[in-house]
Amino acid sequence: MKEVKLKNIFVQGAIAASFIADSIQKHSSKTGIGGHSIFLGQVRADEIKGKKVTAIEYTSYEEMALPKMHEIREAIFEKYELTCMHVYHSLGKVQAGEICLFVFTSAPHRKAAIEACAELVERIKAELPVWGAELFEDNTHQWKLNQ
Amino acid sequence: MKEVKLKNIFVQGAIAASFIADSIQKHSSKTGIGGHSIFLGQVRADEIKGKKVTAIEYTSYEEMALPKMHEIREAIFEKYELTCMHVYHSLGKVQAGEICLFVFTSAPHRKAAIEACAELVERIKAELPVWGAELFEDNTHQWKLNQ
Amino acid sequence: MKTRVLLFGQLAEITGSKELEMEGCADTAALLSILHEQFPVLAQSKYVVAVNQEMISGNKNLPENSIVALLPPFSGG
Amino acid sequence: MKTRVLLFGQLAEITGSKELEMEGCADTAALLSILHEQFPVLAQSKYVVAVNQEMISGNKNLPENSIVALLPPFSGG
Repeated sequence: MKEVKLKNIFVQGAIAASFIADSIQKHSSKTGIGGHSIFLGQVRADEIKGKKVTAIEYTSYEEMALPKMHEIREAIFEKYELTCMHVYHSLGKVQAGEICLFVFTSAPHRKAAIEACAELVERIKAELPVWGAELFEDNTHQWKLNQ
Repeated sequence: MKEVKLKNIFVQGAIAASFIADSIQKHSSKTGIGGHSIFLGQVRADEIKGKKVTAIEYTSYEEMALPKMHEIREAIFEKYELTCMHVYHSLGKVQAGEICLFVFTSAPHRKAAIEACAELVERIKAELPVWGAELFEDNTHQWKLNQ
Repeated sequence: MKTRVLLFGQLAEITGSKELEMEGCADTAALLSILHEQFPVLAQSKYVVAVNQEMISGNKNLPENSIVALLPPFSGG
Repeated sequence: MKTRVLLFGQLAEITGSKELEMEGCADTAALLSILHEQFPVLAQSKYVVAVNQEMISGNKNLPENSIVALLPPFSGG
Protein backbone atom coordinates (compact mmCIF):
# COMPACT_ATOMS: atom_id res chain seq x y z
CA MET A 1 0.00 0.00 0.00
CA LYS A 2 1.42 3.33 -1.01
CA GLU A 3 1.05 6.10 1.52
CA VAL A 4 1.10 8.84 -1.10
CA LYS A 5 -1.90 11.19 -0.88
CA LEU A 6 -3.43 10.88 -4.33
CA LYS A 7 -4.96 13.96 -5.92
CA ASN A 8 -8.46 13.31 -7.23
CA ILE A 9 -8.84 14.29 -10.88
CA PHE A 10 -12.44 13.14 -11.30
CA VAL A 11 -15.43 15.45 -11.27
CA GLN A 12 -19.06 14.44 -11.59
CA GLY A 13 -20.55 15.59 -14.90
CA ALA A 14 -19.30 18.32 -17.25
CA ILE A 15 -16.53 20.79 -16.46
CA ALA A 16 -17.93 24.34 -16.45
CA ALA A 17 -16.25 27.25 -18.26
CA SER A 18 -16.50 29.22 -15.00
CA PHE A 19 -14.46 26.52 -13.25
CA ILE A 20 -11.77 26.89 -15.93
CA ALA A 21 -11.83 30.67 -15.51
CA ASP A 22 -11.39 30.35 -11.73
CA SER A 23 -8.50 28.00 -12.29
CA ILE A 24 -6.81 30.49 -14.64
CA GLN A 25 -7.49 33.40 -12.30
CA LYS A 26 -5.83 31.63 -9.36
CA HIS A 27 -2.53 31.69 -11.25
CA SER A 28 -2.29 35.46 -11.38
CA SER A 29 -0.48 35.44 -8.04
CA LYS A 30 2.21 33.13 -9.47
CA THR A 31 4.19 35.84 -11.22
CA GLY A 32 6.97 33.49 -12.29
CA ILE A 33 4.62 32.02 -14.90
CA GLY A 34 5.08 33.23 -18.49
CA GLY A 35 2.78 30.81 -20.31
CA HIS A 36 -0.18 28.53 -19.75
CA SER A 37 -1.22 25.72 -22.04
CA ILE A 38 -4.74 24.33 -21.78
CA PHE A 39 -6.38 21.39 -23.47
CA LEU A 40 -10.13 20.91 -23.29
CA GLY A 41 -11.87 17.77 -24.48
CA GLN A 42 -15.42 18.44 -25.68
CA VAL A 43 -18.07 15.81 -26.37
CA ARG A 44 -18.78 15.62 -30.10
CA ALA A 45 -22.28 14.99 -31.45
CA ASP A 46 -20.97 12.41 -33.91
CA GLU A 47 -23.41 10.75 -36.23
CA ILE A 48 -22.86 6.99 -36.31
CA LYS A 49 -24.98 4.88 -38.66
CA GLY A 50 -27.60 7.62 -38.79
CA LYS A 51 -27.80 8.02 -35.02
CA LYS A 52 -26.55 11.06 -33.19
CA VAL A 53 -24.42 10.96 -30.05
CA THR A 54 -26.20 13.07 -27.43
CA ALA A 55 -23.81 12.49 -24.52
CA ILE A 56 -20.93 10.37 -23.28
CA GLU A 57 -21.16 8.54 -19.98
CA TYR A 58 -17.75 8.06 -18.37
CA THR A 59 -16.73 5.42 -15.86
CA SER A 60 -13.32 4.69 -14.41
CA TYR A 61 -11.47 2.19 -12.28
CA GLU A 62 -10.48 4.98 -9.91
CA GLU A 63 -8.33 2.82 -7.63
CA MET A 64 -6.05 2.29 -10.63
CA ALA A 65 -6.57 5.59 -12.44
CA LEU A 66 -5.48 7.83 -9.56
CA PRO A 67 -2.15 6.06 -8.87
CA LYS A 68 -1.49 6.01 -12.63
CA MET A 69 -2.25 9.74 -12.87
CA HIS A 70 0.11 10.32 -9.96
CA GLU A 71 2.84 8.45 -11.81
CA ILE A 72 2.22 10.44 -15.02
CA ARG A 73 2.22 13.71 -13.08
CA GLU A 74 5.58 12.92 -11.47
CA ALA A 75 7.09 11.94 -14.81
CA ILE A 76 5.91 15.15 -16.48
CA PHE A 77 7.19 17.33 -13.62
CA GLU A 78 10.51 15.50 -13.92
CA LYS A 79 10.72 16.04 -17.66
CA TYR A 80 9.58 19.67 -18.03
CA GLU A 81 10.31 22.83 -16.09
CA LEU A 82 6.75 23.49 -14.95
CA THR A 83 5.30 25.76 -12.30
CA CYS A 84 2.07 23.80 -12.04
CA MET A 85 -0.17 21.20 -13.59
CA HIS A 86 -3.89 20.49 -13.16
CA VAL A 87 -5.97 17.70 -14.63
CA TYR A 88 -9.74 17.19 -14.37
CA HIS A 89 -11.71 14.41 -16.03
CA SER A 90 -15.47 13.99 -15.98
CA LEU A 91 -17.27 10.91 -14.71
CA GLY A 92 -20.93 10.22 -15.41
CA LYS A 93 -22.88 11.89 -18.16
CA VAL A 94 -21.49 14.78 -20.23
CA GLN A 95 -23.75 16.21 -22.94
CA ALA A 96 -22.54 16.93 -26.50
CA GLY A 97 -20.89 20.37 -26.54
CA GLU A 98 -19.82 20.13 -22.90
CA ILE A 99 -16.26 19.81 -21.59
CA CYS A 100 -15.13 16.40 -20.28
CA LEU A 101 -11.36 16.89 -19.91
CA PHE A 102 -9.37 19.88 -18.67
CA VAL A 103 -5.57 19.71 -18.75
CA PHE A 104 -3.73 22.82 -17.61
CA THR A 105 0.05 23.36 -17.46
CA SER A 106 1.92 26.53 -16.52
CA ALA A 107 5.61 27.32 -16.83
CA PRO A 108 8.04 30.23 -16.87
CA HIS A 109 8.49 29.67 -20.62
CA ARG A 110 5.92 28.65 -23.21
CA LYS A 111 7.76 25.66 -24.67
CA ALA A 112 7.62 23.61 -21.46
CA ALA A 113 3.95 24.45 -20.87
CA ILE A 114 2.92 23.58 -24.44
CA GLU A 115 4.90 20.34 -24.71
CA ALA A 116 3.95 19.11 -21.23
CA CYS A 117 0.26 19.73 -21.92
CA ALA A 118 0.34 17.85 -25.23
CA GLU A 119 2.18 14.91 -23.66
CA LEU A 120 -0.22 14.82 -20.70
CA VAL A 121 -3.24 14.63 -23.00
CA GLU A 122 -1.74 11.69 -24.91
CA ARG A 123 -0.81 9.82 -21.74
CA ILE A 124 -4.19 10.44 -20.11
CA LYS A 125 -5.99 9.05 -23.15
CA ALA A 126 -3.69 6.06 -23.51
CA GLU A 127 -3.00 5.08 -19.91
CA LEU A 128 -5.91 5.99 -17.65
CA PRO A 129 -8.51 3.26 -17.12
CA VAL A 130 -11.48 5.40 -18.15
CA TRP A 131 -14.27 4.35 -20.49
CA GLY A 132 -16.76 6.41 -22.41
CA ALA A 133 -20.11 5.09 -23.58
CA GLU A 134 -21.53 7.15 -26.44
CA LEU A 135 -25.24 7.55 -25.79
CA PHE A 136 -27.63 7.92 -28.71
CA GLU A 137 -31.01 9.65 -28.93
CA ASP A 138 -32.83 6.30 -28.90
CA ASN A 139 -31.25 5.28 -25.57
CA THR A 140 -28.88 2.81 -27.17
CA HIS A 141 -25.15 3.27 -26.78
CA GLN A 142 -21.78 2.16 -28.11
CA TRP A 143 -18.37 2.15 -26.47
CA LYS A 144 -16.09 4.94 -27.56
CA LEU A 145 -12.78 4.09 -29.19
CA ASN A 146 -9.86 6.48 -28.81
CA GLN A 147 -7.88 7.31 -31.93
CA MET B 1 -5.35 48.33 -51.03
CA LYS B 2 -6.82 45.04 -49.93
CA GLU B 3 -10.56 45.03 -49.42
CA VAL B 4 -10.44 42.19 -46.92
CA LYS B 5 -12.21 42.99 -43.65
CA LEU B 6 -9.49 42.51 -41.07
CA LYS B 7 -10.38 41.04 -37.69
CA ASN B 8 -9.02 43.10 -34.82
CA ILE B 9 -6.96 41.03 -32.40
CA PHE B 10 -5.93 43.88 -30.11
CA VAL B 11 -7.55 44.61 -26.76
CA GLN B 12 -6.68 47.44 -24.41
CA GLY B 13 -5.01 46.18 -21.23
CA ALA B 14 -5.08 42.67 -19.75
CA ILE B 15 -7.27 39.79 -20.95
CA ALA B 16 -9.66 38.77 -18.18
CA ALA B 17 -10.24 35.13 -17.17
CA SER B 18 -13.98 35.80 -17.51
CA PHE B 19 -13.45 36.79 -21.15
CA ILE B 20 -11.67 33.48 -21.74
CA ALA B 21 -14.52 31.61 -20.03
CA ASP B 22 -17.11 33.35 -22.23
CA SER B 23 -15.07 32.46 -25.29
CA ILE B 24 -14.96 28.78 -24.24
CA GLN B 25 -18.67 28.77 -23.38
CA LYS B 26 -19.64 30.08 -26.82
CA HIS B 27 -18.22 26.92 -28.39
CA SER B 28 -20.66 24.58 -26.66
CA SER B 29 -23.09 25.03 -29.55
CA LYS B 30 -20.44 23.80 -32.01
CA THR B 31 -20.94 20.12 -31.36
CA GLY B 32 -18.53 19.04 -34.10
CA ILE B 33 -15.64 20.16 -31.89
CA GLY B 34 -13.78 17.43 -29.99
CA GLY B 35 -10.85 19.40 -28.64
CA HIS B 36 -9.77 22.94 -27.81
CA SER B 37 -6.21 24.08 -27.37
CA ILE B 38 -5.52 27.34 -25.57
CA PHE B 39 -2.32 29.24 -25.01
CA LEU B 40 -2.18 32.12 -22.55
CA GLY B 41 0.77 34.44 -22.25
CA GLN B 42 1.17 35.86 -18.75
CA VAL B 43 3.41 38.78 -17.74
CA ARG B 44 6.31 37.53 -15.59
CA ALA B 45 7.68 39.57 -12.70
CA ASP B 46 11.26 38.93 -13.83
CA GLU B 47 14.05 40.36 -11.78
CA ILE B 48 16.64 42.05 -13.98
CA LYS B 49 19.76 43.50 -12.40
CA GLY B 50 17.99 43.66 -9.06
CA LYS B 51 14.92 45.41 -10.41
CA LYS B 52 11.53 43.77 -10.66
CA VAL B 53 9.29 43.93 -13.73
CA THR B 54 5.91 45.24 -12.57
CA ALA B 55 4.17 45.37 -15.96
CA ILE B 56 4.71 45.25 -19.69
CA GLU B 57 3.47 48.03 -21.94
CA TYR B 58 2.65 46.82 -25.43
CA THR B 59 2.54 48.83 -28.63
CA SER B 60 2.01 47.67 -32.19
CA TYR B 61 2.13 48.85 -35.76
CA GLU B 62 -1.50 47.81 -36.19
CA GLU B 63 -1.73 48.68 -39.89
CA MET B 64 0.90 45.98 -40.49
CA ALA B 65 0.03 43.60 -37.66
CA LEU B 66 -3.59 43.03 -38.68
CA PRO B 67 -2.88 42.13 -42.33
CA LYS B 68 -0.04 39.87 -41.12
CA MET B 69 -2.35 38.18 -38.62
CA HIS B 70 -4.88 37.70 -41.40
CA GLU B 71 -2.20 36.01 -43.50
CA ILE B 72 -1.16 33.75 -40.61
CA ARG B 73 -4.79 32.87 -39.89
CA GLU B 74 -5.39 31.85 -43.51
CA ALA B 75 -2.23 29.75 -43.59
CA ILE B 76 -3.16 27.93 -40.38
CA PHE B 77 -6.71 27.25 -41.56
CA GLU B 78 -5.23 25.91 -44.78
CA LYS B 79 -2.80 23.63 -42.97
CA TYR B 80 -4.98 22.19 -40.18
CA GLU B 81 -8.53 20.91 -40.06
CA LEU B 82 -9.86 23.48 -37.61
CA THR B 83 -13.37 24.49 -36.64
CA CYS B 84 -12.31 27.87 -35.31
CA MET B 85 -9.45 30.06 -34.23
CA HIS B 86 -9.34 33.13 -32.00
CA VAL B 87 -6.41 35.38 -31.15
CA TYR B 88 -6.32 38.30 -28.72
CA HIS B 89 -3.27 40.37 -27.86
CA SER B 90 -3.07 43.14 -25.29
CA LEU B 91 -1.98 46.70 -26.06
CA GLY B 92 -1.06 49.18 -23.35
CA LYS B 93 -0.14 48.22 -19.83
CA VAL B 94 -0.52 44.65 -18.51
CA GLN B 95 0.51 44.02 -14.89
CA ALA B 96 2.68 41.08 -13.82
CA GLY B 97 0.44 38.03 -13.33
CA GLU B 98 -2.09 39.23 -15.91
CA ILE B 99 -2.80 37.66 -19.30
CA CYS B 100 -1.47 39.46 -22.41
CA LEU B 101 -2.02 36.84 -25.13
CA PHE B 102 -4.92 34.44 -25.71
CA VAL B 103 -4.68 31.96 -28.58
CA PHE B 104 -7.60 29.55 -28.96
CA THR B 105 -8.02 26.80 -31.56
CA SER B 106 -10.81 24.23 -31.82
CA ALA B 107 -11.06 21.18 -34.04
CA PRO B 108 -12.93 17.90 -34.41
CA HIS B 109 -9.76 16.07 -33.29
CA ARG B 110 -7.20 17.10 -30.72
CA LYS B 111 -4.08 16.82 -32.88
CA ALA B 112 -5.09 19.64 -35.24
CA ALA B 113 -6.15 21.91 -32.38
CA ILE B 114 -2.93 21.34 -30.41
CA GLU B 115 -0.54 21.70 -33.34
CA ALA B 116 -2.31 24.72 -34.81
CA CYS B 117 -2.28 26.50 -31.46
CA ALA B 118 1.44 25.87 -30.94
CA GLU B 119 2.28 27.06 -34.46
CA LEU B 120 0.10 30.15 -34.07
CA VAL B 121 1.91 31.16 -30.87
CA GLU B 122 5.30 30.87 -32.56
CA ARG B 123 4.21 32.82 -35.62
CA ILE B 124 2.54 35.55 -33.55
CA LYS B 125 5.70 36.04 -31.50
CA ALA B 126 8.00 36.00 -34.52
CA GLU B 127 5.99 37.85 -37.14
CA LEU B 128 3.66 40.40 -35.57
CA PRO B 129 5.04 43.92 -35.23
CA VAL B 130 4.34 44.20 -31.51
CA TRP B 131 6.74 45.52 -28.87
CA GLY B 132 6.77 45.09 -25.14
CA ALA B 133 8.48 47.50 -22.77
CA GLU B 134 9.19 45.89 -19.40
CA LEU B 135 8.40 48.47 -16.74
CA PHE B 136 10.28 48.44 -13.44
CA GLU B 137 9.25 49.63 -9.99
CA ASP B 138 11.44 52.74 -10.29
CA ASN B 139 9.66 53.89 -13.48
CA THR B 140 12.54 52.89 -15.73
CA HIS B 141 12.00 50.31 -18.47
CA GLN B 142 13.76 48.04 -20.90
CA TRP B 143 12.60 46.59 -24.19
CA LYS B 144 11.57 42.96 -24.02
CA LEU B 145 13.41 40.41 -26.15
CA ASN B 146 11.56 37.31 -27.31
CA GLN B 147 13.35 33.98 -26.92
CA MET C 1 -9.68 -19.13 -1.86
CA LYS C 2 -11.75 -16.17 -2.94
CA THR C 3 -11.10 -13.73 -5.75
CA ARG C 4 -13.04 -10.55 -6.51
CA VAL C 5 -13.38 -9.90 -10.23
CA LEU C 6 -14.14 -6.39 -11.47
CA LEU C 7 -15.47 -5.82 -14.97
CA PHE C 8 -15.53 -2.49 -16.76
CA GLY C 9 -17.17 -0.94 -19.81
CA GLN C 10 -18.49 -3.40 -22.37
CA LEU C 11 -17.13 -6.34 -20.33
CA ALA C 12 -19.60 -5.63 -17.54
CA GLU C 13 -22.36 -5.76 -20.16
CA ILE C 14 -21.15 -9.13 -21.43
CA THR C 15 -21.17 -10.69 -17.98
CA GLY C 16 -24.22 -8.73 -16.84
CA SER C 17 -22.37 -7.63 -13.73
CA LYS C 18 -19.66 -5.19 -12.67
CA GLU C 19 -18.38 -7.53 -10.01
CA LEU C 20 -18.14 -11.29 -9.58
CA GLU C 21 -16.82 -13.42 -6.78
CA MET C 22 -14.96 -16.57 -7.72
CA GLU C 23 -13.67 -19.46 -5.63
CA GLY C 24 -10.63 -21.68 -5.94
CA CYS C 25 -8.73 -19.93 -8.75
CA ALA C 26 -5.00 -20.36 -8.09
CA ASP C 27 -3.92 -18.09 -10.91
CA THR C 28 -5.30 -15.70 -13.51
CA ALA C 29 -5.15 -18.33 -16.27
CA ALA C 30 -7.49 -20.58 -14.29
CA LEU C 31 -9.81 -17.70 -13.51
CA LEU C 32 -9.98 -16.45 -17.09
CA SER C 33 -10.56 -19.92 -18.46
CA ILE C 34 -13.64 -20.32 -16.25
CA LEU C 35 -14.90 -16.87 -17.21
CA HIS C 36 -14.35 -17.52 -20.92
CA GLU C 37 -16.29 -20.76 -20.66
CA GLN C 38 -19.13 -19.05 -18.87
CA PHE C 39 -19.13 -15.98 -21.16
CA PRO C 40 -17.90 -16.97 -24.64
CA VAL C 41 -18.18 -13.37 -25.92
CA LEU C 42 -15.66 -12.37 -23.27
CA ALA C 43 -13.12 -14.72 -24.84
CA GLN C 44 -13.40 -12.76 -28.06
CA SER C 45 -13.15 -9.38 -26.37
CA LYS C 46 -10.06 -7.26 -26.12
CA TYR C 47 -8.96 -6.51 -22.59
CA VAL C 48 -5.99 -6.32 -20.25
CA VAL C 49 -5.84 -7.76 -16.76
CA ALA C 50 -4.88 -6.06 -13.52
CA VAL C 51 -4.27 -7.88 -10.24
CA ASN C 52 -4.56 -5.70 -7.16
CA GLN C 53 -4.45 -2.58 -9.34
CA GLU C 54 -1.28 -3.61 -11.16
CA MET C 55 -1.43 -4.42 -14.85
CA ILE C 56 -0.07 -7.90 -15.59
CA SER C 57 0.91 -9.82 -18.69
CA GLY C 58 0.96 -13.59 -18.86
CA ASN C 59 -0.21 -15.75 -16.00
CA LYS C 60 -0.05 -14.62 -12.38
CA ASN C 61 -0.65 -16.42 -9.08
CA LEU C 62 -3.60 -15.17 -7.09
CA PRO C 63 -3.10 -14.89 -3.34
CA GLU C 64 -6.19 -15.03 -1.09
CA ASN C 65 -8.51 -12.05 -1.54
CA SER C 66 -6.94 -10.82 -4.76
CA ILE C 67 -8.83 -8.33 -6.88
CA VAL C 68 -8.69 -9.12 -10.58
CA ALA C 69 -9.85 -6.39 -12.95
CA LEU C 70 -10.65 -6.90 -16.63
CA LEU C 71 -10.09 -3.67 -18.50
CA PRO C 72 -11.32 -3.12 -22.08
CA PRO C 73 -9.48 -0.56 -24.27
CA PHE C 74 -9.38 2.81 -22.53
CA SER C 75 -11.40 5.64 -24.03
CA GLY C 76 -11.12 8.56 -21.65
CA GLY C 77 -10.79 12.21 -22.60
CA MET D 1 8.57 64.66 -52.35
CA LYS D 2 7.38 63.87 -48.84
CA THR D 3 7.87 60.69 -46.83
CA ARG D 4 6.31 59.85 -43.48
CA VAL D 5 8.64 57.92 -41.22
CA LEU D 6 7.20 55.84 -38.36
CA LEU D 7 9.41 54.72 -35.50
CA PHE D 8 8.52 52.02 -32.99
CA GLY D 9 9.73 50.76 -29.64
CA GLN D 10 13.26 51.77 -28.71
CA LEU D 11 13.73 53.50 -32.09
CA ALA D 12 11.15 56.12 -31.17
CA GLU D 13 13.14 56.75 -28.00
CA ILE D 14 16.35 57.20 -29.98
CA THR D 15 14.81 59.79 -32.30
CA GLY D 16 12.63 61.29 -29.59
CA SER D 17 9.61 60.96 -31.85
CA LYS D 18 7.22 58.30 -33.12
CA GLU D 19 6.82 60.03 -36.44
CA LEU D 20 9.02 62.20 -38.68
CA GLU D 21 8.36 63.86 -41.98
CA MET D 22 11.20 63.92 -44.48
CA GLU D 23 11.58 65.67 -47.81
CA GLY D 24 13.32 64.75 -51.03
CA CYS D 25 14.28 61.14 -50.32
CA ALA D 26 14.14 59.20 -53.58
CA ASP D 27 14.73 55.83 -51.98
CA THR D 28 15.08 54.12 -48.60
CA ALA D 29 18.88 54.17 -48.75
CA ALA D 30 18.88 57.97 -49.02
CA LEU D 31 16.34 58.28 -46.23
CA LEU D 32 18.18 55.95 -43.85
CA SER D 33 21.50 57.62 -44.53
CA ILE D 34 20.07 60.97 -43.45
CA LEU D 35 18.48 59.43 -40.36
CA HIS D 36 21.69 57.61 -39.39
CA GLU D 37 23.63 60.84 -39.66
CA GLN D 38 21.13 62.68 -37.52
CA PHE D 39 20.76 59.84 -34.97
CA PRO D 40 24.03 57.88 -34.80
CA VAL D 41 22.57 55.43 -32.24
CA LEU D 42 19.98 54.46 -34.82
CA ALA D 43 22.75 53.31 -37.16
CA GLN D 44 23.83 50.81 -34.50
CA SER D 45 20.30 49.58 -33.81
CA LYS D 46 18.75 46.44 -35.17
CA TYR D 47 15.62 47.03 -37.23
CA VAL D 48 13.79 46.06 -40.39
CA VAL D 49 12.17 48.47 -42.80
CA ALA D 50 8.63 48.44 -44.14
CA VAL D 51 7.43 50.64 -46.99
CA ASN D 52 3.68 51.13 -47.10
CA GLN D 53 3.21 48.26 -44.65
CA GLU D 54 5.30 45.82 -46.68
CA MET D 55 8.59 44.56 -45.28
CA ILE D 56 11.48 45.25 -47.67
CA SER D 57 15.08 44.15 -47.93
CA GLY D 58 17.73 46.14 -49.76
CA ASN D 59 17.03 49.54 -51.28
CA LYS D 60 13.58 50.57 -52.45
CA ASN D 61 12.31 53.57 -54.42
CA LEU D 62 9.96 55.83 -52.51
CA PRO D 63 6.97 57.16 -54.46
CA GLU D 64 5.34 60.38 -53.27
CA ASN D 65 3.66 60.06 -49.84
CA SER D 66 5.25 56.76 -48.95
CA ILE D 67 5.14 55.61 -45.36
CA VAL D 68 8.43 54.16 -44.17
CA ALA D 69 8.36 52.25 -40.87
CA LEU D 70 11.43 51.28 -38.87
CA LEU D 71 10.67 48.17 -36.83
CA PRO D 72 12.95 46.96 -34.04
CA PRO D 73 12.90 43.21 -33.13
CA PHE D 74 9.34 42.10 -32.33
CA SER D 75 8.55 41.15 -28.76
CA GLY D 76 4.84 40.49 -28.63
CA GLY D 77 3.13 37.77 -26.65
